[in-house]
Amino acid sequence: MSAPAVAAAGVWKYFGDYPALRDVRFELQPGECLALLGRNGAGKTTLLRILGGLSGASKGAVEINGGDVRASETRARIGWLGHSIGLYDELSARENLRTFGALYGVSRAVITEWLEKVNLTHVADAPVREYSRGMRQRLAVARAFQHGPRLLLLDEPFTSLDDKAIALLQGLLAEARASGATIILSTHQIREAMELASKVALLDRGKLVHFGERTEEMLADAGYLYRTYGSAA
Amino acid sequence: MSAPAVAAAGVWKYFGDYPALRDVRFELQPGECLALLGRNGAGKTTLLRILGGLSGASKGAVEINGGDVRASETRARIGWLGHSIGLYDELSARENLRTFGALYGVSRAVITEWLEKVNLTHVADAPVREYSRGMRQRLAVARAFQHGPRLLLLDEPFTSLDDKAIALLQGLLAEARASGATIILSTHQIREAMELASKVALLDRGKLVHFGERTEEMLADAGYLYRTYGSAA
Amino acid sequence: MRRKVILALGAVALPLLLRNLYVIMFLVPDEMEQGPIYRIFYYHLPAFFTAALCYLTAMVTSILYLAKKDPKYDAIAVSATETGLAFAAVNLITGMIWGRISWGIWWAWDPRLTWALICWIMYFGYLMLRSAIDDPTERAKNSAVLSIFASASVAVTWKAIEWWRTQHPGPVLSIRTGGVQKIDPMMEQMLYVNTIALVLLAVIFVLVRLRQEEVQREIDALRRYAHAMN
Amino acid sequence: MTMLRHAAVVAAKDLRSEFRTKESINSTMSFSVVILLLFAFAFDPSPDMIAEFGGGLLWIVFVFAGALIVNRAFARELPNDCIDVLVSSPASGASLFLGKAAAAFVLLYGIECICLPVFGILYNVTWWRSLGGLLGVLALGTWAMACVGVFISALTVNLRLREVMLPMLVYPVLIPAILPAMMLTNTLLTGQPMPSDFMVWLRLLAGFNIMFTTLSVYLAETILVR
Amino acid sequence: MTMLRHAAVVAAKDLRSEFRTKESINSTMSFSVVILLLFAFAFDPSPDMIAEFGGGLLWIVFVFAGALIVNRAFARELPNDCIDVLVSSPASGASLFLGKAAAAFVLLYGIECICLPVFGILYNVTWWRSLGGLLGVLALGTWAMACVGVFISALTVNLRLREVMLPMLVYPVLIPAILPAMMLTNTLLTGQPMPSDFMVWLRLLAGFNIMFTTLSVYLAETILVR
Ligand code: HEM
Ligand SMILES: Nc1ncnc2c1ncn2[C@@H]1O[C@H](COP(=O)(O)OP(=O)(O)OP(=O)(O)O)[C@@H](O)[C@H]1O
Ligand SMILES: Nc1ncnc2c1ncn2[C@@H]1O[C@H](COP(=O)(O)OP(=O)(O)OP(=O)(O)O)[C@@H](O)[C@H]1O
Ligand SMILES: [Mg+2]
Ligand SMILES: [Mg+2]
Repeated sequence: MSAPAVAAAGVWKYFGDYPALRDVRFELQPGECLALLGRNGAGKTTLLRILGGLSGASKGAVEINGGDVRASETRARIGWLGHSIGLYDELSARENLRTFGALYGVSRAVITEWLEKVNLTHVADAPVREYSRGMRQRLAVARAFQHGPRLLLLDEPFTSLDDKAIALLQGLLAEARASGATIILSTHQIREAMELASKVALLDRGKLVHFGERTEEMLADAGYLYRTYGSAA
Repeated sequence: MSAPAVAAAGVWKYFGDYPALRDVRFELQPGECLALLGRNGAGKTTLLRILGGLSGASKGAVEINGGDVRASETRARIGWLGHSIGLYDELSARENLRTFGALYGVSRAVITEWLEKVNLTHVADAPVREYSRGMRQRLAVARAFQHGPRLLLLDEPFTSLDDKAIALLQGLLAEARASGATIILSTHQIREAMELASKVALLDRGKLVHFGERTEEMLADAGYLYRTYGSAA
Repeated sequence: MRRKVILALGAVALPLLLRNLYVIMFLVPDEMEQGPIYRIFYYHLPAFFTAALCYLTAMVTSILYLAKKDPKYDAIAVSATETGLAFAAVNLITGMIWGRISWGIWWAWDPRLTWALICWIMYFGYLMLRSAIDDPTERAKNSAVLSIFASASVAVTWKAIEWWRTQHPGPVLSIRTGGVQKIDPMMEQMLYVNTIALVLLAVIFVLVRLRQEEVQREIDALRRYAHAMN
Repeated sequence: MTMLRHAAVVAAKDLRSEFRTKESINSTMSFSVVILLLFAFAFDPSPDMIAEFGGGLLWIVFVFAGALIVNRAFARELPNDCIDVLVSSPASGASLFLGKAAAAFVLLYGIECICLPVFGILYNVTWWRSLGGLLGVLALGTWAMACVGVFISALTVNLRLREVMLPMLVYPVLIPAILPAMMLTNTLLTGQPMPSDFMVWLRLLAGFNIMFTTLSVYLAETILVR
Repeated sequence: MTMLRHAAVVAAKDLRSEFRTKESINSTMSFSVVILLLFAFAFDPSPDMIAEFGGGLLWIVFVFAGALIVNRAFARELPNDCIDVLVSSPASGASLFLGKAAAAFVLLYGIECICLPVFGILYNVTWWRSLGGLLGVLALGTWAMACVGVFISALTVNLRLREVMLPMLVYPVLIPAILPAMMLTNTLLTGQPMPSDFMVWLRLLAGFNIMFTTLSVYLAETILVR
């Protein structure tokens, strides 16, 4: 049997003496999509950052496809889309994609293709500064997807996006899943997340209080999860 | 008849040559609640800033209760809650409320009352820097509400709040409406907004393409508005 | 346990300091040229040795912190740095008083004086960097790195002194002059004895400060817990 | 009246945040000492050089430290967009400006008063001979820095290159105020009898202050309401 | 090899953004000229003073300009959290550091090469007498600034008081490199025969560079992965 796409084994993260993550452990098989839920400050961003190698766990270990996160080959296969777009305002769309692409070894043809896919070809040489919020978000998606990552880490990707932008992103995510990529996304917009997810995890003050299949109840009722598994407070 | 709470008469706003707002005109009576919708870059934030006196209209005029926005008395009756919380991290909750309160002439007793209302009395003297996201947001709400504004301007107040925080804010907004305050809020989270709103406005690339009562269809179906009034693109 | 250690060290250090003071004031001979003011020397140089020892401790524990990520090392590093700053201040201030009396000015842009000041500012910057970072883990890591940088350039400055003309007296201790006796052996011996006393004092300071640091960390964590409950 | 009350609220708030963390005071102080150190290395100054250029040296240090302080005046409002809340409040643009300038003045003046003895010790200068006059000149020059600096900091606060742009714009504007301040300080430090052009310099400095204060107060609202 | 390739990508990106807007180049340039002017006002230097302190003056200007440039090295990544994307990419921390230091070096070196003739004109100095040596010394000193500065800019990038803290922390660490650079520049500017301690200074400068480059490359990953 092959290694799991993501394996967290007893991950703790301390900020000083305060544990933002407490003994988080789960495994995700390739091709699955995990919706990471939790109230403000539950530790979603912290967990995603550790999975993406942006931050080290204080205790415990994370393995991506059986390898260390900080190994260069592992990171070459991760796509990261954080809260912010991660693009340079003074460079053009094409230059942005090329810069990041160069680090992953993405060819120029692929970049042109992606510009088309997110419908930015006509403005590909204008600086990103002039883009509207929607356009920026689309470019950020292209940036995170262009090297064909096998693991996608997305932190609240739907926040302050309008319906059209959400639709585009959902389409791309479905496509990625179909091609076998693993996806982890954190969000407060439970409805949007449930439509994509195959697994659901609930963090409560750093503890993973629920991890399992997405059920029909969750799809139907946004409050269900918190009521069932969340702490009373 | 008394003056309308908010009146925008042919407001244009140019950023360079680009018109972010194009001839926006509407009137809102006291006690109404307007949900301001629109895709990314439609001009919602720009409009709210002009209504709050943070930014001047390039053409056209805005009147609040029949007065100029930049008149000191008018602004004393406005409550502003932007994307960011508008609080000083190094000051305590009480100091924050006192500082802004002093500009509006809010008494200490009222501030203590508000600290209780948003459930922050026990940490009122700790610096805001140490607060969790939920606590900060609650304090920001107290800051915007403490002087009993007659007009509330809220820019995407529900963004990246969890269910509990949203409930608190909705409660306070309902209370404010009951006491006769006028509310304008911009948002992408159509469902949450519809539960509060009495009027709905849709901006499309700077044009006000719809302004009217909130109907039952809108409450039931989030996509209805865009499909009916939005442009095809 | 640590309390007892502190008390025991205190019981040794305090009498020793008092005895040294007595000896310095009344027993050691006057210096030929300078008269009584030279006695400040018995604090001037030992204070610097103590400070240097503290900086060294800070460097070692900083490296250990980066290797092991154990907050204990970070706590020792701050405590040592703060203590070191205090003793370096004693060195600077006694030097300035001395200079005022024997050179007639408070300060000269002499390399050794200047480097002493640079070190002081550098470690003061270390403390400021700490106070500016909120996240304790990040604070520990970044300041550990800065401490290593600082100590590296202290070493560079140490070497640089050798290439420079200087108004400040050169090495006098026989261990640094290669066995040449430049001062009275009794003076030199007294110097070592007082160094021991000051180092003992520094150890006490570090231990007390360490306790404070640990309590502070606990309070921080509890406060975060309390806030997370909301 | 209301304007001054609002200004006082803003100034008190700024000072309270500064004294809460003491960060910018501490770091500006040590920065000043570091600059003094750098100069000592670069110029290896002899006593008679100091007598001649002491005032210039001192003001150069103040000007560099000043850029750091005034840069914070509006930058302080950036993290949580507090400036939006202030502008939307009943306080006018002029009172916001005055409050911030007053806070910057107090901070800078305090730092200068501490730097003065340090400077005296390090460069061996007897600075207390005409202390009253010196403090007066410092106050005038400092208000010029605070006023012009805070105003330009309002202009540049949203630029990407705030840290670079601010000093670049402030220094040239300030030169007509700093030059007299340097001259006057030199005279006062050496304790010589006042030369005939003393009053000319003083008048130039005061005139600069009056002109730029008026101008800034008048234009503040335009700058702050974008 | 991969490391150098990644570093080159990062450096090219940084330089491209700088040259796209030319803002920080222009403003740092004008800042340097403004400082040169300020010094001219403050010290009114005579020709033989310049002969003695020319190198010191020049390096003071470079050091001030340098703080502005290196401050941007990581601050540039702040607006859209680009640093997260870079760290999550296959590029190692060391290669990110090297890339940024290289870009800062190129910018600073360019600015210095333009400042040199300006300095020559303003202060009437014949700077081209031993140009090769001068350019070499400039390069060594500039690398020291770029390397230490960029590294400490990574330490301070998230601080509220970045603009103040960075120079305050960088300058003292840099002094052992700047001092030899000043000495060497002085010698080269006056065109005198090399004094005996020339090689000592040069070795000190080179040693500083080697030591801090090694240290920074080694520690970069630790700092960047938070
Ligand atoms: C602010 C002024 C001064 C400072 C910052 C200062 C600093 C120092 C330092 C850092 C050392 C230890 C360095 C080493 O051992 O290599 C030292 C040693 C010493 N200082 Fe000072 N000093 C100052 C003024 C003076 C004055 C005015 C005198 C006497 C005229 C003096 C006499 C000595 C002597 C004799 C030593 C021992 C030298 C040795 O054995 O290495 N110092 N000082
Ligand atoms: N750099 C940091 N320093 C100190 N504490 C931190 C830091 N980052 C996060 N925390 C704390 O860790 C906890 C988890 O934070 P995290 O950002 O992961 O929450 P989250 O689930 O993403 O919340 P949200 O829904 O608000 O984004 C919080 O209590 C937060 O205060
Ligand atoms: N300061 C500015 N300078 C130049 N253009 C601007 C500025 N602020 C806004 N714009 C432009 O004006 C338009 C409207 O922006 P605005 O922020 O009001 O949109 P919005 O409706 O709030 O969008 P979102 O849902 O993304 O918040 C956008 O095209 C934006 O690019
Ligand atoms: Mg988060
Ligand atoms: Mg908006």
